[in-house]
Order: sequence, then C-alpha cells, then structure tokens
Amino acid sequence: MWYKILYGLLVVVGGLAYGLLLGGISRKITARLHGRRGPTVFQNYIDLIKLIRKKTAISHGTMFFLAPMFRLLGGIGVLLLVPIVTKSAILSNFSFGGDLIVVLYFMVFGCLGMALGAADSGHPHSALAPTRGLAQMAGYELPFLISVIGLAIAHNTVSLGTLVSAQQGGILHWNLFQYPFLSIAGFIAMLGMYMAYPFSVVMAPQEIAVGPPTEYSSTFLSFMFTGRSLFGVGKYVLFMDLFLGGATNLLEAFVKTFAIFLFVVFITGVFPRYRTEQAVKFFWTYPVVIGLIDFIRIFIK
Amino acid sequence: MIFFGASLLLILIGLYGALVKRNLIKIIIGLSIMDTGINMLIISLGFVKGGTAPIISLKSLFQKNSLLVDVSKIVDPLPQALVLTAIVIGVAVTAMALSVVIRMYSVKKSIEIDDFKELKW
Amino acid sequence: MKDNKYFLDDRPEKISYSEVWQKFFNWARAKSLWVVAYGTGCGSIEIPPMVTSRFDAERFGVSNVGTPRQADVLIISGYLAVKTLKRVIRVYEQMQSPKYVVGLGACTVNGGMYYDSYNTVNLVDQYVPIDVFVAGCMPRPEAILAGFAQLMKKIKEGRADGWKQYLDNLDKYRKNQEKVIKNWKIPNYNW
Amino acid sequence: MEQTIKKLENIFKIVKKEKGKRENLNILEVEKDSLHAVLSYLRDNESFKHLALVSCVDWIEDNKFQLSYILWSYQRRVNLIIKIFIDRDKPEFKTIMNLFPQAEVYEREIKELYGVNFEGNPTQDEEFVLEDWDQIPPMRRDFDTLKYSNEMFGDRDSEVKKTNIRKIISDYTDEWRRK
Amino acid sequence: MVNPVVIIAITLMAAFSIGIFQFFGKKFVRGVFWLTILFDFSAVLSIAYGFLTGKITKPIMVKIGGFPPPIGINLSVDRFGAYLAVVIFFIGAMAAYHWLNKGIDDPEPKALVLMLLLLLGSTGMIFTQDFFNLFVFIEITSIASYGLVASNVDWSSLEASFKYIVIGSISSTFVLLGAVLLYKFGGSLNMLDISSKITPSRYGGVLMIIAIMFLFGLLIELELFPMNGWALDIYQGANPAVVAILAGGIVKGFYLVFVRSAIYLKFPYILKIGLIFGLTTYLVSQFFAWKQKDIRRLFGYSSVGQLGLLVLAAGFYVGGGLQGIDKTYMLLAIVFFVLNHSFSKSTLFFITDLIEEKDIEKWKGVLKGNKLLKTLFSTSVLSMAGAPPFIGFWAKLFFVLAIPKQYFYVVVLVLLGAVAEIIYYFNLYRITSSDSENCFEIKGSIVPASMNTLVLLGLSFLSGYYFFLYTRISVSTNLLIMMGAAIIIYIFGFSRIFQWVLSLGILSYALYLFKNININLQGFFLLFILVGGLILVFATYPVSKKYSWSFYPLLIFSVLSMVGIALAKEWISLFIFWELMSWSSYLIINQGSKAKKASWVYLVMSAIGGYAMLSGIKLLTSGPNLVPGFNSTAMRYSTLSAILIFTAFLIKMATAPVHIWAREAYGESPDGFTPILSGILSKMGVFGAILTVVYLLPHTAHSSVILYGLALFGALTALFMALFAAFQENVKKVLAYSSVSQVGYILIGIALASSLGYSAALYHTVNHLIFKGLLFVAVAGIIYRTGTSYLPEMGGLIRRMPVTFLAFLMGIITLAGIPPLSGFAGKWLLYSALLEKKWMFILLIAMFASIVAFMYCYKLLHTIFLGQLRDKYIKVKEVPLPIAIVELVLAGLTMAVGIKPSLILDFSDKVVKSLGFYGPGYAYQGAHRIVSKFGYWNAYFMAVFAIGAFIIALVLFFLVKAKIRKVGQLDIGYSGEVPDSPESVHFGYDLYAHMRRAVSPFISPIMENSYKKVYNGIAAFVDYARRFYTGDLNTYAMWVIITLSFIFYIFYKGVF
Repeated sequence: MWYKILYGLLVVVGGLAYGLLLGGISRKITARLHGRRGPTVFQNYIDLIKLIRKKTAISHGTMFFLAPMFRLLGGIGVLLLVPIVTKSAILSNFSFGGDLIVVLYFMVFGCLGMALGAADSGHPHSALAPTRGLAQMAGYELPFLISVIGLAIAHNTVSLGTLVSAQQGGILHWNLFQYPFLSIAGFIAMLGMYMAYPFSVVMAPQEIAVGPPTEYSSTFLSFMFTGRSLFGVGKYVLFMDLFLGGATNLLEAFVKTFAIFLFVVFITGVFPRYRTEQAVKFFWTYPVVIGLIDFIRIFIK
Repeated sequence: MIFFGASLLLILIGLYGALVKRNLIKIIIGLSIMDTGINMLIISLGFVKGGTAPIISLKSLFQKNSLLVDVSKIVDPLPQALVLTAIVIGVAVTAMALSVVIRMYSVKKSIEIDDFKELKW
Repeated sequence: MKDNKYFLDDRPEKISYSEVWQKFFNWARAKSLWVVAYGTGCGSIEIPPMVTSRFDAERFGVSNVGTPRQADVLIISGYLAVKTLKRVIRVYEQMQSPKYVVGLGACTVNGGMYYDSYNTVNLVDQYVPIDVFVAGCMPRPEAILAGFAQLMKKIKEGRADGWKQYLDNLDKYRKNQEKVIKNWKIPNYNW
Repeated sequence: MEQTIKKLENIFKIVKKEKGKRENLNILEVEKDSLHAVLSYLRDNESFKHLALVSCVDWIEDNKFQLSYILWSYQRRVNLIIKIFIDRDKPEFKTIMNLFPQAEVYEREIKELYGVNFEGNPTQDEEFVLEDWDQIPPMRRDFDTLKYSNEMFGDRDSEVKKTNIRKIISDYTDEWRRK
Repeated sequence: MVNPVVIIAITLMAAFSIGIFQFFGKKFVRGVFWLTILFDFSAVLSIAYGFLTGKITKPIMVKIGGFPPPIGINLSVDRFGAYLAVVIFFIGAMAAYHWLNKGIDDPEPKALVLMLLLLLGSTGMIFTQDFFNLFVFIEITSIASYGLVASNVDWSSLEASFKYIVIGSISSTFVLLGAVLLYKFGGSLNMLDISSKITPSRYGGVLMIIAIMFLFGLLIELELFPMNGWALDIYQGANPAVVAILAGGIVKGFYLVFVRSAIYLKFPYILKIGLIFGLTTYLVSQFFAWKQKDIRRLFGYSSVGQLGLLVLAAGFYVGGGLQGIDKTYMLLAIVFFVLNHSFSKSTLFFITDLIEEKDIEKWKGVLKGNKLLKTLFSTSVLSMAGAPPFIGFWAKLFFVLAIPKQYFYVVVLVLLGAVAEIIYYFNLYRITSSDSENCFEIKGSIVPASMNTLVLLGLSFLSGYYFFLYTRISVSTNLLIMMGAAIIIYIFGFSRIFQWVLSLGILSYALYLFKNININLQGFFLLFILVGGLILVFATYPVSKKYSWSFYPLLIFSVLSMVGIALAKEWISLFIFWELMSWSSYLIINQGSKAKKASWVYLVMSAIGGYAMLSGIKLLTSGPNLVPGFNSTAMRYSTLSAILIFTAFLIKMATAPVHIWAREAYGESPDGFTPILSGILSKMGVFGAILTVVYLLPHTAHSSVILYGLALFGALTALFMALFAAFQENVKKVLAYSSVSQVGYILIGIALASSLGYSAALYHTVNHLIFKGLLFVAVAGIIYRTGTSYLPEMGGLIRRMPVTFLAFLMGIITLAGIPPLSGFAGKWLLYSALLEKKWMFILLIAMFASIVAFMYCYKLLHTIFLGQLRDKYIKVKEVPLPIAIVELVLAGLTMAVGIKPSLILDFSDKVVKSLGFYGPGYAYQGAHRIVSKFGYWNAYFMAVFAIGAFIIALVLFFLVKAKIRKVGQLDIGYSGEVPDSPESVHFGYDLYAHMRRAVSPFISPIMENSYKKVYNGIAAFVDYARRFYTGDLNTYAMWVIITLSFIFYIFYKGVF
C-alpha cells in the first residue's frame, strides 16, 4: 500500500510535468496558427515558478483560502483514479472496479471548490463565471453521459480497467471504431470540458477578466494552475481509456494522450467563442443526436 | 266522477295561476283555488251517490225497523273531518301570504314578481 | 478613509529580500511578465499591436491578464489626469509583489504636450515608482518591446526594485499623492 | 430658413444675425429674457426638436459670458445657434431643463468649468469631470494654468523651456478681435 | 319518561298562551318560553336516553282519544325519532338563545310563539303515525317557518318567505293529495296499516302515482336539485338563527319523514330517486358554490348538497339491497351525516350572524384575532369538509364502505363532490385566515356556537369510536393517547417553551415505546419518522414564535399520524392516518403568512390524492370484507385500484405531473415545519409507494409497463425539478424543487422493484432526511436571523455564520452526491440498480439530472453565504443554538454515513429481506465496501483518499506560500475603481439568465398553467351555470312541475 502512495506521488509529479508541457505546446501551436512565433514550450514551467515565488498574496476568506486546495485535490483525484497503464501494478494508480461513476463525480469536486473560492472573493465576475461553467456543464455532460452510459451498458461494467481490457486485441477493438458515434459525442463533449475555444465562455478572457480566478494571485494561483494541469492530463487519460483502448505501456499512453491533446488544440486554435446558451444548445443537439445513434443500437442489442 | 274531474281542473287552474301570473296577489289567488280544488277532491272521495249524512239521529234510534242507518248509504265522514282541517290550514297559509305581501308592498310599493328578484344565483 | 469596514487598514510590512536561487527566480520573473495595461491615454492603442502577430510579445513571455491581482507589470499608457491617477495608484497597490511599472510616452515623463494643463500629472514617478520609461509621443510597439527588454534586463540583474522602494518610502509617496489628490477617498493600504 | 428667421423677427427681438461657416448654420443673438420663449417657439413650431449642445464662451474683455444653444432640426437638417450674453460678474441664468431635459448635463458642465449658475437645475453642483476642484473654474480665462501646474505638479529639471501657451493664444485672439 | 303527547300538548299550550302572558311583561314571556323548551328538551332527552341505554327497546306507541291505531290517530316514538327530536330541540334552543341575545332586533313575543310552533310541528311530524296528521304537522311547521323567515329586519327575507310560501303550498298540496288518495285507494291513513296492505307487486298504476305524489311533496321540502331555488334564497335572506334551526333541525325532520314514508309505502324506486336527484343535487350544489360570493348562500349550497347526499344514502339504505354489515354501515353513515350537518352548519350560521358580514371577500382576516372563534369556525368547517377526526369524516368513510361495489361510479362521483366541497370551503378558510387590517367585533353571544361545537367534538369522538368498533380495525392505543396529548399541548398555548418541551417529550416517549420494533418496512419507517421527527422538532423552537399557538399540537399530530401510517395493517387505517396527516399538515402550512393560497392548493391536491386512494381501497374490498389488509387483492380491479392508490402517494411525493403544489407549499410553509415536510412527510409517499409496488402491483396485468412508466416519471421529475430549482429566487423554493427532484430518484429506485433498487430507495430516503433536513433547518435559522428568504438579498453570510456555512456546505456536497460524504453511496446504488436492469434511458436522465442539480447547489451556496456581505447583516449573529446543534448533528451524520454506509444499509437490508427478496443484490466487505455485479465502492478508502490528498495539498501550500494578507471585503480588482457598496458588486440575482435563454421552453410552468386553466374553466362554467337559479318565483315553481313530469315520465315508461 505504501509503495502505491509513493508511486502515486510520482505519478502526480510526472503528470504535472506532462501537463505543463502540454500547455506550453498548446500555446506554441496556437501561436503558430496565429502566425506568431509564440513562447517556448516551457513557458508554463516558468510561469509556475514565477507564481510560486511571488512575494505577497491576498486572501478574501476561508473558502477563498481552501479553494485552490480543493482544485488541486480534484486534479490529483481524477489523475489517480484513472488507470494510466492498465494491468500495471504501479501505473494503474488507485483505480478500482466501479471507478467510472466515482471519476465522473470527482471531476466536479475541483470545479465546485474553485467556484466556491471564486464566489468568496466577492468579485462579481468571479461569481458570474461559475454559473456559466455550470450551465455549460449541463450542456456537455449530456453527450458525455450518453457515451459513458452507452459504453458501460455495452461492456456491462462501470470499471475503467474492465473497459480497457475489453478493447484489447487490435485497433479495431477500440471503442472509437466499435462505437464511432458514441466516440464522436464523447469527444465533442470533451471540448466543452476543457473550457477552451469555442466553449471558453467560462474563463472568457477580455470579457469577465479571467473568470473564476480573477482575485487569485501568487501561490493560490499557482495551485490552481497545477490543479488544472493535472486535471487536464487526467481527462486525457480518461478519454484514452474510454475510447482509445487504454495503454499497455507508458509510451503508448504518451502517444495516445498526445493525439487527443492535438485534437483539442487544433479545434480550439481556430474557433471563436460561443455564448453560453449557444454552447448549451449546440451540445444538446448535434452530439446528442449523433450519440443516440449508437446508444439506441446498444439499447436494442 | 264529475266532482273528481272538476276538482282536478280546479287544482290545475290554481297551479296555472301560481306558475304563470306575475302578480303576487294573483299567485295567492291561484294557491287558494288550488286549495279549493283539493278540498273538493277530498269531499268527493267520500261521496256516495244518493247517500245520507253520516249522522245517527236520535229519531232514527226510536224507529223500529231501522235501528241503524244503512251503512252503505252513508257518506264517508272522515274526509269531511279532514277537509275542515284542510280549509283552516289553507286559510292560515293565505293569511300568512297576504300579510307578507302587505309588508312587501310597503317596502317596494309594488306587488310584481319582477321587483322581487334580489335573491338569486 | 477613516471609518473603514470594507477595507484593510493595516500598513503592509516591508519585505526582506533574500533568496537562495536569487538569479534563477529573477530569470523566471523576467521571462514571465504578465501585463495589466491601464489605458490611461492615447498610448493604450499602441498596446494591442504589441501582442498580435507582427510584434508578438508573447515570445518573450509577455502576456495580458485582465486583473491586477495576477499581473506583474502595469503599463501606464500616456497622459495621466489627477482623476486617473487615483485609479492607477489603486491598481498598482492591488498588484502583488514583485511588480513593475512601465510608463509610456512623453506625458508620463514630464507631462509632454500637456505640461501646463490644470489636470495632467507631470511627473508620474513621484506618485508610483516607475521602472522603465518609454519615450515617444506615442512610442511605437517596437519601442515598447524595447522597453520590455530593458525591464527584463533590469529584473534579471535584480535592479527592478521599484516596488521595494515604494514600500520603503511609502510615506513620501503618500505625501506626494495626497498633495495632488486633495480629497483622499481611496482606501489607505489595500493590497 | 430665411422664413423662419423672418417669422422669429416678427415675434421676438433679434439683436444680431450671423451666417455660419456652413451652409446650414445660422446664428442668432437674442435678448436673454426672451431666450426661453424663442427656444420654445423653435421647438414647437419650427421642428428644432433637438438640443445639440449648450456651450459657453468667456469674453473677459467685454466682461461677459456668451451662452450658445445649438439646435438641430432633423427635418430640415439645419443647425441654429441661439446665443445670449450674460454678465460676467453675476454669472447667473435660468435653466432650460423645462424645455430640453438633456440640458441638465450641459449646464452642469458649464457650471463646473465656467461657474455659471443655472437656477432651477437640481444637479448642477455635482462633480462633472473634475474631482475635488478648489480653485476658480478652470476654463475662465483669468485662471493661470501654468502657474497652477507648476505649483501642483512640479517640474523636472530639464532643458525644455516652458512657454505660456495660453498667453500666446490670448494675444492672438486679441489681435484677431482687433481686426 | 314522558308521554310524547304531553310534549306536544304543553308546547301548544305554551305557544298560544304567550299571547296572554305578554301582558305580564317581556321577561315573563321569556321565562315561559325557556321553561317550555327546557321541559320539552328534558322530556325528549329522557326518551332518547332510554333508547340509548336499552331500557326502551320497542317504539313507544301512544293512542289518542282511546281509539286503537287503524281508526284513531296515534303517535309512535322510535329510536331515530327520539334522537332527532333531541337534536331539533337542542338546536332550537341554541337558535333561540342566539336570537334573544343578539341585542339589536329583539324578537317580539309573536316570534317566540312561532318558534315554539316550529319546534312543536317538527316534533309532531317526526312522531306521528298518521298520513293526514303528518300533513297537518307539516303545515304547522311550514306556516311557523314562513313567519319566522319573514321576520328578519332585512326586507329580502320577505321575498324569501313569499317564495317559500308558494313552493311550500305546492308541496303541501301534493302531500295532501297523496294522503287523501292513499286513504281512498289504500283504505287507511295509518302508516302501519297501509304498509301492511301494500306489497311491491301492487305497484304500477294508481298506487304508483299516489306514492310518487306523496313522496314528491316531501322531496320538494328536501330541496332537491332543480326545485331548490327557494331554499337557497331562504338561506341567503332569512335570519341566520332561523336558518340554523331550519337547516340544522327541521329539514332533518322532513328527511326522517321521507325515509319513513318510503319504507312504509314500500316504494320500489327509492334508490333511483337517490341516484338521480340525490347525486345530482350533491354534485351540482358542490360545484355551484365555488364562485358564490355571499357567505350564507354558500353555506346554503353546502346544506343542499348534504341533503342530496342524505337522499342518496337513504336510497341505498332503503332500496339498495344492502344486507348485514353494509346496512349497518349505511345507517351509521346517515346518522353521522345528519348529526354532522346539524351541528356544524348551525354553528356556521351562528357565526355568520356574529360577524354580520355577507360578502366573502370582507371576511378577510376575520379569524386573526379571536382564538375561540377561530377554533369554532375551523372545527365546523373541517367537519363539514370531512376532515378527520371529525364526525363528517367517519360518515363519509362509512358511506363509501357501505356502497355496493357495483355502484363504484357513485363512489367516484361522491368523492369528486367532496373534493369540490373542499375547494370552496377552504377557499373560504383561506380568506378568513389571511392577514388583514380589518377589525371585527363579535355581535351577539358566542355561547350557542360553542355549545354546538362542544357537542360536535363529543360526537366526533363517539363516531370515531363506533368506526373502530364496527370495522374491527386495531389501532395502537398508545398512539391515540399520545395524539390526545397533543390537546394538552394545545392548552399550553401561552408558553411556547412548554409546548416545545412537551412535544419533544411525547416524541421521545413514542421512541421509547417502539424501541424494540422489528426492522421490516413498517419498523424502518417508524424509526425513521420518530428519530427524524425528534431531531427536526428540536430545531423548531427559535422559529416557532412567529406562528400560531396551535403550531406544536398540529406538528405533533402530523408526526404521530405518520407513525399511524407506518403502524397501519390495513389499507383503511392507512387511509385514516393519511388523511390525518394531510389535514394537520395543511393547517400548519396555512400558518405561514403568505401560505394561504399555497396551502389551499396543497390541500386540494392532497384531497384528490386521498380520495383517489379511498376509491382504490373501495375497489379492493370484496364481499363481506370491507377492510382489506395489505395482502388482499380483488383481481378484477387491481390495476385500476393500484393506480388510484398510487396517485395519492405520487401527489404526496409531488412527482412530475402532480408537482404543482410543492413549490409554494414548501416555500411558504412555516420555517420550522418545512424540514419535516420535506424530510419526513413526503417520505410517507415513498412508504406507500413501496407498499403498493410490493403488495398490489405484482397482481396486476401490466405491472412492468407501470413500473417503467413510474421510473420515467421519477427520472423526469428529477431532471425538470432540478432545472426549475435553478431559476427560483426564494431559498425555500429552490430547496422545494430540490426535494421533489430528490424524491424523483427515490421513485426510480422503487420502480426498479429489485432488491438493489429498494436498497437505493431506502438509503436515499434516510439520506435525504439527513441533508435536506440539514439544509432546511439551516435555512430556517438564516431566515430567522436575516428576516428574508429572498436570495438576492442575502450574501456573504459566511463571515457571520461560519458554523452554518460548514454544515450547509456538507449538506450541499451530500446533495450533489460528491464522493467523500454520504450522498454518493446512494447515487452509486441507484446507478448500479439501473445498470442491472439495463434501463439506459432512465439512467441517462437520472445522471444528467444530478449534473443539472449542481446549478442550484452552487446557487444556494453562493447567494446565501458567499459574495458580499450587506451592511444590514453586519451585526447578524450565528443561528440560534438549537438550530446549530441540529445542523452539527446532521452534518456529523452525513460524514459518518459517508465513511461507513452500513449505518443505513444494515437497516435497509433487513427491510429488503422482509419484503421477500432474497438479498440486497450487493455485498459488504468490512462495513464500508459495497460490491455489486458491476464493481465495488469503498467509502472508507474514498474518504481517506480525499482527506489524505487534501492534507498533502495543504502541507504543500504551507511549504511554498507567500506572505498572505487578508484584505477587506470590498477590496477587489475593480478596474481601479473603489466600489461604493457591497450591493453594487454582489452578483446574486438571476444567476442563470444565460441558461434561461437556452432552456426557456422547458422551464415555462406548463403543468401549473394547465391545472390553473382547468380550474378556471370549471369555475367559470359553474359560475355561469349558477344562473340557473334566476330568483324568479315562477321559474322556481315551473321547475317543480317539470321535475314532477320528468319523474312521472321516467317511472311510468320505465326508461331508467
């Protein structure tokens, strides 16, 4: 058990490094798409170091204080509850049979914590952003749930490990090809989950300052930053497990998550922003209809 | 049978008066006619053609061969007793109705039904 | 602001400054400058081109943030009225240390063409410590980038300590500020 | 337009008529007591529904303030400036808010920058652009901005020689007036 | 024992000698009057007492003039005649007392004469055995009442009187005609004599016509539907004291005469008369009263309706072919109906006279001040509307049980009429109990009304006793005693703390009594109710001061009636306690200051549910078994009856199509009661639903379809209520929708009808009590401190109420089902159960609903506690101690259960096993690890994991943290500007405006509007149809003749 905790810490550190790197790459790619040179791929590391070493910070109250911790906890939880490499004693982390529902709910944990902290800051923009986020969540969760429930029923399990092992045996056994419509719905939902363009109305830079963390600074912000990176990596791994057949070794995990990451970056780099209700309407129409094709197929079967 | 028919006719006339007339007094008159009809009906129920009054007189007691009156010839005395009560009651109702009408007239100076439609719905 | 229930009234402590990896952290600070651009005057129009494709300040790690709490650099872009000065002071004080100020244009240096106006502050560095002035009326984005390069150099060398001076000489700055701002309605110490 | 002016002349006393620099601009000077009547007439009968601006000019030499009411007709697409003069020593006038409610803001501005008091304007004493101003109204020509600036904002020891631009301008205008 | 003739003779003598006595002065006259009344009353009372105790067994026959019965006139006093005479004299005395003490229009001696004549006539009418003599007494009664009706100061009474005279004359004409024709063709005037000569086979031809004429004359006096305009006019126009005695006594005499004559004449079509005229009268007048604005006419409609019901009952009693127990039930129903109507209605008429206000709208706030008047009025109204435990309820129950099963439609129609009755009666109650500036003074003596009510209360207990005696339903005596204790609490109204302590004492005593109960379904809910009730009642003390003194008694009453539901062994006793619970909770909700309309909607919905349940139960009865136990099923009707019974539970759970009452009732009910309403009371619906699914549905033909439909309802409820909740601006209304939404999950669990589903439902039931109780209690405390329940006015209270915030946060986390706390386990069980059945769409909707729920979760936390603190709350304190204690206890519970779900699941396992399922469908490993087919869930691990990760994050933070300065409240990055007030930067109103644009079609109150449209449509229709009563005398008379023709037609042609 203790070695698991140790490895868990290592996974967190590794996940953080990977997440920050992906962030940097994302900035670089976006800059290139804009025709700029862009910062170095390590820019996020530098930002993080700078934020940690800020000299002062302000706090607005207890929830404001605790929120970054919740955010980090949510990130760590999601990352550690999904198996990165299946059947590996170490890198399947703390995943267990029945973890799919847990992960779904744990994903909310960090968001809720951050939302509360943001609200406690007393800044109207900070309070506004979570309502947008929750509304958008109500949007993207519908297609996401369609794909997740479809897969769970199709494979008769709520365990991510079992889901992954059911997809072994060749690329065509991946859920991406077994249930293509569910996968499309799931991936569209994922775009919303990342809250980047075109679904960036939550953070909405230049519109409501920077969204929830408007009042956060210094160390607090660095924790949020960390949590977000971990969260991102956790979600990539989750989607890899759900649709891309998981990974049998670390390299495969890197490749597959990077592929998903590229998908996200290339979409977000070129789209303008939806308004909240437009986003919600979008999520409730196209991906839902697409996802229901496979959903009904599973239902009939 | 004629009495029967006539009394029924009277009842119907009285009823017609009570149903159709718009004047309070006329309605009361209708009711009285109805009463009279019923009274006649009651009388006619006990009527026996060619019968005598249901009175055992002192004189008849001393006549030898007719100690008792021929019972089949006696008119039924009960309806006559009933009709007396009915008449009294009818009069009482009429009196009550008329006194009410007097009060109503003193309030509205009218005895038309159309003026007394406050209570409705 | 005497009767104060909404704002903190403690004077901020001075910050002693000694770090183990001083140079490394200064390098990180220099490579990651988050800017809050306070569009006081005509200079604010020169800042957007700075981050677009042509000039691309992000390659130096300079990027925009929408809130003073997260910002490292405050750009005072152009002439500064007394009224605006209040807001600038407040924004500056809400930023977290270490923090730097860049003054754009001649007006921030000595009032520029508005030197004799009844409402334009002539010497901005009397009121907030300015690390780098960028001269010009208005300076082109290239000039601003040059100014940033200068700022980065100063930070790396550990010379960009305007924020420390501000803390150390707070009384002096306050006196200057209060001379201009006659009715001091903003909270005293609020960062 | 000429007809309108003629009609006006029939009713009110027009002190002076001027042609503006534009084709569709006319300037009329009226007596200050008849201003309200003139404005009301123009608004109701001559389609000048829009009060574009109220402005003030400091004629320090004549010891007068000039108040200009700029009207605009959407139908005829012409401007008409009605101007009046008030005494500079006693800068007081009645508000025209009863005719044009939007005049409230213009009058507030004039009050702050020139110190003209508009009787009946409820908000004229509120701050408009200046905060905590304790000198004489800054747009009056007897206010010395350079002196004020030097006293207030100080000066960096520099080579740049400061000239009183206000002085130069006033000299220029004097010259222009003399012509 | 007194000879009945003496009663009549003395009364007659006294009546006519009053004319002489008036020379001795007014007081003397009154003395004579009261002496006579006293004598009469004691005389009939002694006779009735003799019957009651069994000293007199046979009817008393009195010969007059020494002639034997067929020839001479004779009187006969039987059991019912004697009882009725007691009632008539009692109410007559009360009416006289009322009238004499009114003070403004002192009746002259003539009126006393008429009053005596009225009482005399009606007594004679009841006692006589001779048809002609009956006519004479009827006429005496009528003439006396003509005079009395005309005696009001209001001139409209003259109009009423005249109408009465004309219609009464027509009626007596028919009676007389019938009587003399009977003499002619039947050969006798004596009732018994005629009865012995008539056989039903002789019917047809003349005898038929005669019987119809005679009975028709009486039917006119009984105010049946098309020919009752005059009666309503009397109710409206005449002196209320006279109306009280007419409606409360005299009409009942006519009714007895009617029933007796029908029996003696052996009239074969009496049931048809009841079904056609009685039922029509009942329904029509209950609906016509809806829009009535004059309060006396409204009561008039109600009286007429009751008479229609009585005629219907008589039809069943005499001609319905009832045998044995049914017949006894029907007789009891009739007796109780009569008693109920006599006492309640006369009380109500007395009260209308005390207030002297005719327009209903002006009755606004009448009951605010006077405690006694409020009690009297409420008791009478409740009894009239058939609320338990009053006599009207038992009458209705007996009636419904006694109706033969093939007349099920009659049951439905009667209950429909009962709902209509509740609608208008409680519309009135809503008006009278609402706040108002109006000032009322009571004009006259309140003694008669109080006496009536006292008698009514005594009769209520008696009738309840009879009900349990005859139906042989066993009820826990302890429970009844404890319910009685609620009355003691009622008496302690002056001291709130006393009431509180006593209530807690009663509940703890109940818990002590039932401590060894078996954990089956009933036992589980019993413990649930008592423990939950104890915790939540503990929190009520600080907020209870705002509410009426009857708050605690009613609270205890409702909690104990829930216990009664849990203890019920038959459907009927479940129904009784169900109604008790509904009514007492209605009365509590009604105490909320804005809750008048809301509680009315709640009551009407509850009544619909309750009566649907009653008719469902009626369908379950078979043959002689009138009290079906849970296991009994009558196969033919069971689908329908299951659906009907389920309706009641669905309404109480407020699921999707019947949710309309929930928002307002939860939102406006007293703050102390809302936790109980949400946490416990709505769970009674869950209890009933489980019962139904377990006992009834397996026997039905389409159970799987019904269950899937139920699950779908549940899921849609969960989804849409969660969505609605996000758009409410009142904190209690948000929580109201949230409650309903959570109950939707429970319904899904029940509808799954699998062991895992039941486990999920039961777990969630308890869990919902924990967190929703916590949230509502906390909200009650917050409202108590801040004085508002409007969300945009709150904000920033975390700075003032940290403890409450902590508890509230835990409640919200549990509500949202986020892992470390207890909410997640319920969700996990439910989803596993759904996966097991592969109900994918339900699963999808349910999970999606829980996501949507985050919206209102955040809204609650943010708008109450976070954001900016307003100036006016700067001195607000932490919530009062009892509330804080309850909060912390419940927060501790949710944490404990979160780590160790077996705390609840141990109990629910036993329940699931006792319901006959092999096992819970999951297994334990070490009390905190639940394993199902699809995976497992380790609560302990999750908690340790979450807490551990949190601690690591915290430690890390303190290692690297910068110098932290806690800044002021308004110190926010606000574009350099200084915000001027907290309000200007607080974001608290319409949080989801952007979302509204996306979902606007879904959140429009479609259901509410359609209910409203249906109600308004019916109301408008009946408002128009009411114009049937034109007020024109000729029309009234015409309707009499038309009805007669109609009767002749249908009976002669045998159409019906």
